[in-house]
Amino acid sequence: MKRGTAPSALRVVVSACAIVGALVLGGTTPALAQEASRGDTAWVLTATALVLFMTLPGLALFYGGLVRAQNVLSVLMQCAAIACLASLVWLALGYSLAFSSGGALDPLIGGLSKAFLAGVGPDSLTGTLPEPVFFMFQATFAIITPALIVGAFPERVSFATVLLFTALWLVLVYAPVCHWVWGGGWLAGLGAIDFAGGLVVHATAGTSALVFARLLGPRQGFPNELSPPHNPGLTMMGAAMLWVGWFGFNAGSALAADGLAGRAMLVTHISASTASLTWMAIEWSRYGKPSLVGLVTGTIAGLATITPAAGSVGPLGAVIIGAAAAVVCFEGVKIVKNRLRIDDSLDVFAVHGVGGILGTLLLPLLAGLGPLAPGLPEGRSVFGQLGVQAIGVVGVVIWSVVVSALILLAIRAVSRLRAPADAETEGLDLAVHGERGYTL
Amino acid sequence: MKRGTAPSALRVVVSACAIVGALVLGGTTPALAQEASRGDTAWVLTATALVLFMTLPGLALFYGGLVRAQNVLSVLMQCAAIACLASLVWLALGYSLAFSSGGALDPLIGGLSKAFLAGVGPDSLTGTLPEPVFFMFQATFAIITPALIVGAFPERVSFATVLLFTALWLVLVYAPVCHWVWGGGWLAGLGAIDFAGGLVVHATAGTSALVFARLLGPRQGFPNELSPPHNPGLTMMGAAMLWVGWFGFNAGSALAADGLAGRAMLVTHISASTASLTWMAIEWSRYGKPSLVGLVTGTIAGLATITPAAGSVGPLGAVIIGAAAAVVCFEGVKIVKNRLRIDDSLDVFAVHGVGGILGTLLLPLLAGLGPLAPGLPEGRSVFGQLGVQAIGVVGVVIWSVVVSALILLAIRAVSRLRAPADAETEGLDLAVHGERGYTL
Amino acid sequence: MKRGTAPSALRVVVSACAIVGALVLGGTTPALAQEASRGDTAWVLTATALVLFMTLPGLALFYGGLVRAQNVLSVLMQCAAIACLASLVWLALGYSLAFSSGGALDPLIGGLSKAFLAGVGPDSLTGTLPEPVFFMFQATFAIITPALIVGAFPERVSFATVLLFTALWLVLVYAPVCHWVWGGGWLAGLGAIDFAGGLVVHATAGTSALVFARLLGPRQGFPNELSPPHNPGLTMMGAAMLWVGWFGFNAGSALAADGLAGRAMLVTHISASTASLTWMAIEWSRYGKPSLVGLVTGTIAGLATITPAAGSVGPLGAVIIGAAAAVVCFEGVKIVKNRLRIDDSLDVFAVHGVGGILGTLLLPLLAGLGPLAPGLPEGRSVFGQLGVQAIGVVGVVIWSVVVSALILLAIRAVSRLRAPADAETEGLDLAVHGERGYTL
Amino acid sequence: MKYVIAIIKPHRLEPVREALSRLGIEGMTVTEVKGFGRQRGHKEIYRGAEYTVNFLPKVKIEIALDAALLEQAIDSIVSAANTGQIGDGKIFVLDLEDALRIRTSERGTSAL
Amino acid sequence: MKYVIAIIKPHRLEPVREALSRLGIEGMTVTEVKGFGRQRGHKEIYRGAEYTVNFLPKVKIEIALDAALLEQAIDSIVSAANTGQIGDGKIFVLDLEDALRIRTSERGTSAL
Amino acid sequence: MKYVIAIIKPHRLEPVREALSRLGIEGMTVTEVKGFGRQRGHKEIYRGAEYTVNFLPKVKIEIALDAALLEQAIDSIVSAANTGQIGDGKIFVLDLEDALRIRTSERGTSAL
Ligand SMILES: Nc1ncnc2c1ncn2[C@@H]1O[C@H](COP(=O)(O)OP(=O)(O)O)[C@@H](O)[C@H]1O
Ligand SMILES: Nc1ncnc2c1ncn2[C@@H]1O[C@H](COP(=O)(O)OP(=O)(O)O)[C@@H](O)[C@H]1O
Ligand SMILES: Nc1ncnc2c1ncn2[C@@H]1O[C@H](COP(=O)(O)OP(=O)(O)O)[C@@H](O)[C@H]1O
Repeated sequence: MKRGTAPSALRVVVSACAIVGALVLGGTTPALAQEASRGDTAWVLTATALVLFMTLPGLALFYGGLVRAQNVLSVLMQCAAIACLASLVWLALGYSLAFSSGGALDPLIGGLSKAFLAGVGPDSLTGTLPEPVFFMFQATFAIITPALIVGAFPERVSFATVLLFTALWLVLVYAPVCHWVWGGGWLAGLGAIDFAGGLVVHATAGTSALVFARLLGPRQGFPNELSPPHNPGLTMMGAAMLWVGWFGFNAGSALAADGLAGRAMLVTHISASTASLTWMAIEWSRYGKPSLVGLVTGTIAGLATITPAAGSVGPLGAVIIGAAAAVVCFEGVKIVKNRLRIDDSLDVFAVHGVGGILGTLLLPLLAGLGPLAPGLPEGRSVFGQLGVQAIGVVGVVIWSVVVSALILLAIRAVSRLRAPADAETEGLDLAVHGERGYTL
Repeated sequence: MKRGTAPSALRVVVSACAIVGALVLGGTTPALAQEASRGDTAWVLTATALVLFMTLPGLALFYGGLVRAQNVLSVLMQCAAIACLASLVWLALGYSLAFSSGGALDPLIGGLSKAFLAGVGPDSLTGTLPEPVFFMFQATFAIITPALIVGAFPERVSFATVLLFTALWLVLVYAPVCHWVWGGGWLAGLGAIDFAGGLVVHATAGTSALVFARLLGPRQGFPNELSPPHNPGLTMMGAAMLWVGWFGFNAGSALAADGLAGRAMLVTHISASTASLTWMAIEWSRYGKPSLVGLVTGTIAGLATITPAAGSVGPLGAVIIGAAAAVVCFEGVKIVKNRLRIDDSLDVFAVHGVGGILGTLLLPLLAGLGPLAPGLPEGRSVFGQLGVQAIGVVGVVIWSVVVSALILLAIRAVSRLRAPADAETEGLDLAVHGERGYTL
Repeated sequence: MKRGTAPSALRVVVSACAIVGALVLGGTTPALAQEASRGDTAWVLTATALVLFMTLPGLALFYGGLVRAQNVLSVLMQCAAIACLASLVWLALGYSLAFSSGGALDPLIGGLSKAFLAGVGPDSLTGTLPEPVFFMFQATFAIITPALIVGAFPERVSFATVLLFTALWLVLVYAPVCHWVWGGGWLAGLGAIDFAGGLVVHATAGTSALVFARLLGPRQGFPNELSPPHNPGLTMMGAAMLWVGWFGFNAGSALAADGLAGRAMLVTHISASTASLTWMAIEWSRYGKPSLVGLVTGTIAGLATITPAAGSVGPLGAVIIGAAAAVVCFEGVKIVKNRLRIDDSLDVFAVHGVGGILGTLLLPLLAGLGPLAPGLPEGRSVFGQLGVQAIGVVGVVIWSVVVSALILLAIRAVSRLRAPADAETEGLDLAVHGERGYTL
Repeated sequence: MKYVIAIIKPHRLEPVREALSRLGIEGMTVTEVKGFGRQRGHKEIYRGAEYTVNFLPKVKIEIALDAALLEQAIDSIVSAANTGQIGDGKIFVLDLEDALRIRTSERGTSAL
Repeated sequence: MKYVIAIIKPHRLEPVREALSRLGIEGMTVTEVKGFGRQRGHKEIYRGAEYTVNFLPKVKIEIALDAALLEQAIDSIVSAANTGQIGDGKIFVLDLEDALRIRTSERGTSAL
Repeated sequence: MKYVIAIIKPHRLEPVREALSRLGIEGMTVTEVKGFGRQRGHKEIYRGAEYTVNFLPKVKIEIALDAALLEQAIDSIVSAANTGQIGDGKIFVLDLEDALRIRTSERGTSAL
């Protein structure tokens, strides 16, 4: 979100009183005096469509291709149902908690004054955008973030649990963290930079996914007798849609059709390209075979990792971020599976969690590097900013892990996390949804 | 289309002389004095791409996944061929009949002065848009509307009949109705509100589909021995593309990148989300299994139903419209199949026809509800508007049903509606198109 | 690219000293005095996403559906890897070679002053666009052009060769030709018109593909014992995405959200529609069965052929171009396969090469035809322009053929062009990438 | 006991199944197969190039049954599968030495 | 030599394969089939309409083996495939006259 | 009559079919199967995790033929399917009691 780095935000002094300061200066108060820009509005409307496209069908296909054929529909269903549910929760509570003022609690959480868009009029603006446009753009972020977690629990989760978890998680994890970083909360006050959601989206989803996978337990047959991805072509298709949609995600986060948006798109693209090729090269040299699933996993790692930094680095920084994303996430995957032995089935933590955090921390180091690099906001030092970023990471990770665990323990107390073992054996498509993926 | 509700249209007095009035005031005359807006143009160019995407490949996949594997290509082919044919008919006749002045006949139909875009110059504007941009945006509507009807006749129709019907239907049903509502015809004169095509698109296609299915007769094995959808994943993919594309359809119908577009996108999204979850809940409680095909059918119902009202309601109205869409269309599906015993194979009438009509009628009741709701245009009463909307529904339905039936009877007189029974048994892919869908 | 036809370019006198002239006048110098337009920027950002979508996943799916099931992943992989690699090469060298000044060599090639975007600042503009936006738009062209060549060599090529060829080809073929036409080189100086890449994209890729296929040799079983397309539905999906994306390709090449963009979109759409139906009609009359693969091949032929002319013709011209595209490319396919007996497996030359050249040559003849036709730039005669276009064709074809052949001979000297015969028999998916496309 | 293998046209599967079920034969195992025989495969044309598909999709039914039912079963299959056109398929009869129901370990005809 | 055909539930394939391999039987050929029998198929409901799927997915295993191994093999299959529920499947035993390894042209039991 | 079952490598199907056709054997039924045997399956690696695919894709050919043609047929199959590598497959011969052509109800060798 451009707002975290906008000039007005820069004025916020990084100091002990940052939290209080944030309350007062309100780094994100929409500039009400401004007029709506048709060009900016056109771009953010487009970006909204692109980000919805990331989840529906992008992410759904990306994940759907990786599971057994008997579970493909259940994965698509989970993604679609989460998207719908998240939209309604966002309307009822999420947007207001994230983007309205929380009064005395504002450093921690917004208020309920904008629930159901109360008080938003036809001429309300956020920056140069009509507020419904900003609402919708943000809604698509609130959709994809919980949908990312699907990768942790496919092929064995209870469907009801997915819905319940999503609703609670959105209110208790996503909305607060979103408020902290983009809604004028304590991290905004500290000056943490997260352009398009390295912390807000990827770190929250990634770490929560790890917790979910751990509490849920592994799939039958993990780790040695699993079926290979049933349709890597679907996965590639989904990855391509994620890539295209990410142009909306990152360049849309400029909230304007300007040079910042252009540069954000550029570095996003370069990071994705570099990470894809790097992941391919690693596989090629280690296993002798560069795989499509590997290449596109690299793509997503590169995209997740550049996300927080898309407003702060130039193309050279993007090359480094992309290469680092592939190397680190590749190791991350192996560590989670082989060392931690957690069945985070589609590697949400290793790709999104690790990527989002990595990008958040690399940002200050690479902000000034090479042509077109904007550098850090005036008055920030590399290591000062690194400290702030690290505080952001720690705060967001702890909150996500603890609250996600509490939500799941609560659900487990009253219901079940897993589908019945029989349903798992038969495949969730037929057992839970009464459908079969392919009748050829 | 914003134009139906634009200030200039509002000035049209709802009166006995409405039809004559429309002729004189020409509610849709492009405001020639205006300048083109680059922002509006950018958005409507984008929206055009999005609406084309709805048909190609969105709708094609949505339908393609629901038929037998031996017919998947025939459905894709029908959608693609219709898109191409409709485009040429739109250029040659449709656009002019819909959007040029029809002289004395103007309440009923436009003229031929803009056939092949005659007289449209490089600087012609429609509102703030270069006229070619408006032409293309409208062309994508003229593509998807006949393509929707494909759902009525798959797996048994004669391909030549599809083409012939499409060409005639576009000229005789779509273009006139489009003119009535958006081109300054008698319904515009009466003040009927149809923001993005509840009547023009969904009611025309839905009711014509029912007529087509009835005259064509059911598939072999209807209703008890049909094959289940061969690839629900394709259907979900198509539904997702329709959803994303619908942002262009509804928010593009504002013909501007402004707050109206933003709100239209917002209510579209909320209605789709609500309808999806409601349909899922109905299935879950009735059959014990929430299905992916069900959820995405709800999505489409929610989208079709909000379409006429996307410029007139706020988010709370959208929630109600979405919920109503799912409940009513769900029953509609059962009534058509079980009571009427018509093999409207992919439920075009029950989803699009019923949805479009429902939304058209709910609009006046919900226009003022909750935050961000614009209410009805000044000077309109809820029940007065309801009456106008009802007149619109009746007029459009009668016209669509009668003219579609006449077209089909005419075709049947000279040719055949159905593919040979052998071809139906073998599957249209191989029998008619000489191809097979899957060689795995 | 609008720039080739922009007023400033028109001033360039077509004369013997054209090449020298181009050096001096620099027909394509960005108008630095201008301000960025948010509307134009919004549209070109969108168009960039659309053009990336053409390759990922559009073209990949289009090609992937046409091969054997055992090779589908290898095709997707080739497209994805090419996209990534081309992006990095474009950043490092390509953009600068194409769009910076080459000093004394400028008629032939740009310089290296913009390698890695050196010297491009936050406020650099290209026309009304921030330069990073222009860079990214052009990057997507540099991605799809080499990816088109994939159709020449699937099911048998060595993967390493694909990568090596792509990198060299982009620098030695694409970048120079791009500079000649859009970067102020000798063809721009002569006044050649190539709106969106008939020469730069389709002629280069198409003729290079033919050379590649020839030097590589045919697939096992060519021509009589090949497997039919394994999944024509994928191919249709890809074609639909290409169509939608082409709106960005052609209308985006206006580099503005204006009437020119609108008309370019319109004629693109009409040509695609006409060509699709024409191809269908040819098949129907010759073989008795209109096929989906045929129809969508027509689509792509129509799109490729209108590409150079999208800024120069009206809708009537587009109808003629579309019809010609289908007739000529249909014959082209047969000639390459049956007469030349070259296994240009997915007909890259016959569709893209022939189409791009055909459109380039038809352009002057049709520029003035019918409503909305802009005609040739002032001062150009039909036959004068035809001569210039022909020179462009000859120059580009010779360069592409010769340099591609040299690259391949060089690679063959140090390595191998083909995958091992065993790998070809088994399928490249498993043999080279260690994956299987479908585990149903 | 006999082991009957019938190769038929795919769309005759349902009628054959019903006919057998009228004889009290409910159990059978069905496989999708590719048939080569006198009936010729078809040609598909993609972009002007011909692709010959030599085989035809057929369905193979395997039925273990009591020898006493054999002739009746053959008659049922023939009448339900016969369309009078080339390619209607074949019935092959093999001797079955033993049969066993996995659930109960019953053997012989009572396992069928 | 005997030719054993076993129809089992798909998810029992791995256990059966392992059980046979403990007997030294490594070779077998497996086909995905549709089973009809006492175990009933299921219904799927799409948009309120019921679709009856009569068959059940099963796996057919074919094993050529030395007659001496027959009873042991049957026992292994039964114990690995038995879930005690209807639909567990069948084992059919046919006589095998000859066997040949294509690579070496060995014949008889040494070809297995 | 004999019932011959040959398990071969998929890409040898065409050569085998041609070889048999030279003997005048045009009819056969082909199934895609998964083979287990001495030839080992392969490993696939996705994101660093190994997936073992134990089986190998094979093709099963079933041919009913006159006993007089048996040895010739076996020879043809062997020479067309033999690549000399492990996994080339097997030929099994069963006795065929009866055959019937559904279209004409011809029985015995004239039904083949
Ligand atoms: N000798 C044979 N052995 C095994 N299967 C056969 C044989 N001959 C034919 N078939 C199977 O029977 C099917 C029908 O045979 P075909 O010769 O085409 O027609 P018909 O059954 O009318 O004689 C073939 O497609 C093939 O599957
Ligand atoms: N007579 C038969 N001939 C061939 N296959 C049979 C026969 N009866 C059953 N089968 C196969 O065995 C499977 C299991 O049979 P079924 O009657 O459902 O249960 P059970 O094995 O418990 O008796 C069926 O699905 C079918 O594939
Ligand atoms: N005892 C057996 N029964 C049935 N099929 C077998 C048997 N042994 C092998 N096969 C089949 O033959 C194929 C080849 O056997 P394998 O042992 O791998 O090599 P080879 O044919 O060289 O001896 C196997 O994949 C399997 O399909």
